[in-house]
Amino acid sequence: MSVKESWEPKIIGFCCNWCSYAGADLAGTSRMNYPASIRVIRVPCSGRVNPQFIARAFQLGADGVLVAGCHPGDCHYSTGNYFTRRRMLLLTRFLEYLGVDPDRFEVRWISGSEGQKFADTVREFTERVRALGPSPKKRDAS
Amino acid sequence: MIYRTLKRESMAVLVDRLKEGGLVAPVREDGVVVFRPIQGDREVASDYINPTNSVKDVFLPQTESLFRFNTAEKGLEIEATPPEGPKYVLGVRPCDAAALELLDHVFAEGQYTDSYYQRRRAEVTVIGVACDQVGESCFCTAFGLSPGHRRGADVMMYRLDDESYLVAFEGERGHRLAEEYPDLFGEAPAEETIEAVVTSYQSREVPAGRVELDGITEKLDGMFEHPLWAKLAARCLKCGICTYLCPTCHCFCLDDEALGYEGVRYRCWDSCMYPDYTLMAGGHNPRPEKANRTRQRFMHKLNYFVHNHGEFQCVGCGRCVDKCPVGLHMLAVIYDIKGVDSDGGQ
Amino acid sequence: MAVSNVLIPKPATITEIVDQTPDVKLFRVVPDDGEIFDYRPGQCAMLSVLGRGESMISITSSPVQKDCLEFAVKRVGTVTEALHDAEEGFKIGLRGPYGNNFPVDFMKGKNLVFIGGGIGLAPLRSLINYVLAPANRSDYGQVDIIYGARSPADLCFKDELKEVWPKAEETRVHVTVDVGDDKWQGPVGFVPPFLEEVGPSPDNAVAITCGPPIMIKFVLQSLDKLGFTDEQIITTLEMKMQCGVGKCGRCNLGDKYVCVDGPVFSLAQLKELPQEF
Amino acid sequence: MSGMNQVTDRLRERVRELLADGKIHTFIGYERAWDPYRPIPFFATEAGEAERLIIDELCVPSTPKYMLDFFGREGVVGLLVKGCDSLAVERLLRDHRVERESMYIIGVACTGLLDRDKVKARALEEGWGAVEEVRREGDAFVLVTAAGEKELGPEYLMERCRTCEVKVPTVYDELLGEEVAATAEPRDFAEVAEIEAMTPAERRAYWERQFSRCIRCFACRNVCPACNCRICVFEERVPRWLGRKTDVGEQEMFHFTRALHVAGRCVDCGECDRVCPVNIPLRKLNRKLMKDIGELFGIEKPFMPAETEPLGQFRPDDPDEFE
Repeated sequence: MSVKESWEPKIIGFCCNWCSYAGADLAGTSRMNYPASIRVIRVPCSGRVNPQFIARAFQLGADGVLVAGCHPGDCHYSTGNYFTRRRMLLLTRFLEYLGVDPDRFEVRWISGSEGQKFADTVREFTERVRALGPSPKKRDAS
Repeated sequence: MIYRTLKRESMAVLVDRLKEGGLVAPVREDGVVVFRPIQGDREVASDYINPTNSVKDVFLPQTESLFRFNTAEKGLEIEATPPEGPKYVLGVRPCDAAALELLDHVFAEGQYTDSYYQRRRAEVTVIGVACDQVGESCFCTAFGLSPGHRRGADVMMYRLDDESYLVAFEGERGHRLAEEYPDLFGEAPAEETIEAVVTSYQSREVPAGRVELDGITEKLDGMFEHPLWAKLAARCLKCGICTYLCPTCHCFCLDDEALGYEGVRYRCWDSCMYPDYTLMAGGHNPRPEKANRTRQRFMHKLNYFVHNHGEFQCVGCGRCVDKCPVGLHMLAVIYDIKGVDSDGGQ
Repeated sequence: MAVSNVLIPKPATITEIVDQTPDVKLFRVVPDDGEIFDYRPGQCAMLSVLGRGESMISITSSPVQKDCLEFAVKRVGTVTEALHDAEEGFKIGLRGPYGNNFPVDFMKGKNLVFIGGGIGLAPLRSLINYVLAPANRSDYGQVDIIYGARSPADLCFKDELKEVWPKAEETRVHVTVDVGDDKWQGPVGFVPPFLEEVGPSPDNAVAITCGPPIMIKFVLQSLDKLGFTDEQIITTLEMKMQCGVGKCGRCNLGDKYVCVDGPVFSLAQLKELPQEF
Repeated sequence: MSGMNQVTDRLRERVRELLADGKIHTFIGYERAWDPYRPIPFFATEAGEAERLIIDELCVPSTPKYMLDFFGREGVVGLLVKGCDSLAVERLLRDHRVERESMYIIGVACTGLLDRDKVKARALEEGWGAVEEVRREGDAFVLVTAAGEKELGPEYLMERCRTCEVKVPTVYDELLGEEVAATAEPRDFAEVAEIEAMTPAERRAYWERQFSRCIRCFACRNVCPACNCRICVFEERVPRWLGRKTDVGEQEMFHFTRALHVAGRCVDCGECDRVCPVNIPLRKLNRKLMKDIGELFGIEKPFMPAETEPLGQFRPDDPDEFE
């Protein structure tokens, strides 16, 4: 079996505790099917996602990174995700500027009731990343 | 010592052959000339005064793996990682080549020696190119060197005319190179020609090198507490560019990187200009101020090293002069030391 | 071709861990190849916790003890914390011995005054047990051990302080604490005034001191008052070290490297060096 | 238009007075040093040293960051501040890293600095020898050198000075020199657009080449007025964001993170570019973020003291391209 065939994308998902993580939970409890490629890291708010986290994920060999938070206006802390939105708008462009394929980075607003959206997002994202192939790992250890 | 000639067009052939064994040489890249491994279509630069980084990068790499370890199942396996690197380094200026002999004092002599360094020294052939241009910041002659000096070099090339180089091969590694590629090297020119060419390089004027160093070590013996250090250090940015680019600075730290049970211990450059360089785990720092660290750097080069090894730890390559963003460099400091009363007016 | 490097440690096992104080533990270490290097009192060794780093630690066992090496380690940084978290059987890296040693020949025939503070007793203990060993005891005169810690709980090597050393031939042990507790009945106070109170004679004596920098500073003044000359005072220094073999560059005092030329210096030698420790 | 050297005498006089009166204990300005084309920061601590101070269009290094070296120290530090430097002062003030009262700022109106590398190259080529004085005459610069007076055209102006709108410092205790009108060329981001126009693979290769040259001196961080954290995240031991190992991924991590940490806070002084020993075009990272901040949030000049940090605020109607 070639490397390419045996390879499964590795995706790091930063999910806000109040919406997207609950959405992931719902997807699970509703027995929805989505790829096991995602490793979810729960964060208190999408505003907690420091761009360093994303850089580190790519550095250690993540093939894709997903940031998921509450829909704008629905933040548990009122405004956290508005700040996230600004930051992620910049980050998306900056990653692209540095030569990271924009298809490897994804930001989505997923509420606690959107289990289906979570599952769909992971599925679509995984397929997109799979089409790109493995991301070059940039560090051998932490 | 044997002399040969090398046609300019044969230089490219030589580069191609050395590439196979692993070659590091200066490359022009984004407005700077740096030593880089020569692979693919990377072109060896000519027409430079001195690469920004020094030949130290080959013999004491900025990062070097010492050993791998594995701590699985509560055990411990340690496996040395043999030194990697090129077999040839080309385009080395005489100052850098001489610097290697200063590094030898530290890593290849005395009670403890460093086998990785020694192995590289034994295996890597240093091919120098004598300086056609003398930089404004060059001051090698202050240390008894010159634009045509051969200290530390296995091979030294001098421009003979527009068409060819005069090549001097010295010692085992040098001779081996001459023997390996007999087709590339032509007969030595007449002895008078050799003499004339070499002398013209070795007697070349180096304006900044006129700085007089006699007595500076002795003067510094009494200057440890001098207010000059604080004055000098005020402008320091604590970046350590001076130490990293210096061909003779050799301070390092050890650092572990591990993921799970497996890891590597690296040796990485460190710099006496960094605040945490001497910081101890308990929080005590014997050199807490910029002044302490600046003093350490210049005392080491002009005094301590002289006491321990009988010569200055500087070859006048001029990198710190060119690259310190705030002009806190060897030449400036030498003049400042010479310019003050050794008792600091106290 | 087999490669080796002076900076590569050998695997060793922590065979026993003995709690000394709330932040000091004694580690008994045996190299996995069974070969304990020859060393002299006052020397140090590099201990590695792989993945965390390496630290220079003074050897607290004495060369007369042949079964293992002992290190008393205070929890202060990354590596020492990892050591404290370790259990018996844990594998570490070991290399050494490094540095010079206490001048055991110079001390022969002399009375010895040990002055220690806190974890500073660790390097002194190596020499104390060397001197008190039956084979060497007759080479040395009266032994006075003056030791202090922040509190009774912070006293290292309590067994030896209480049970072993006081019973040794011509040996006196004087212990003080900065602050006592309900059970403490001994002297209370800092080491320097306590030293003056004990008042060892400088005649034909050598004082060996190790402790926190501030204690050393005042101990030196007290020794001066008692009439000790600079040649009669010996101390051992602590510096940040990475290589232990005089190359990495950070532990120097002037042209001397503490890792190879030290850590043991007489006060007379120390006064000749830049005061940067 | 007149050059900054015209205020040299007044500067020396004022610094002499301030030091003699004990109003300040140190004055940070410039002196002409070993390389006269590259004046260096000079720290005068005695009235007599005021004579060594100079100011002209070659005095490029930014001085305000040195204030951090005086953190926690009693007394007032005097500071020579050009327009661009005043933005660095404001940066430190807004980040609460210096107290306004701990500085006595002598501002100087500046009409643009010389690109020292360019000038130097020409001086070496033509053998001008030492430079003693720099004057401004109209749009031209006149260098009084050992080889006589040399005139340099506006093409020798530093890149960043062409678009500078802060010729007069925004903060000072006293101002030397005449007020000058801000006549700036329109700001563009041509150098950023050039990279944006590359293919992803070209961009990747471009930045990898740059970052692989990095020697990890972190001079860019040390000189940056926006990089003023008490403990830099890269000095933290736990968690450890950066190893000591030289590796293109590590260097990228560093430069990526630093650029984002100063996003919206960068004052575009260009000091990072100046100090980098291996010519990594660091300003192109910061300028990319500045360009996007303008385009996305309408904040064209985030470095102006009146602006709130772009990433420290939001508008509910910010663009939303995320589903």
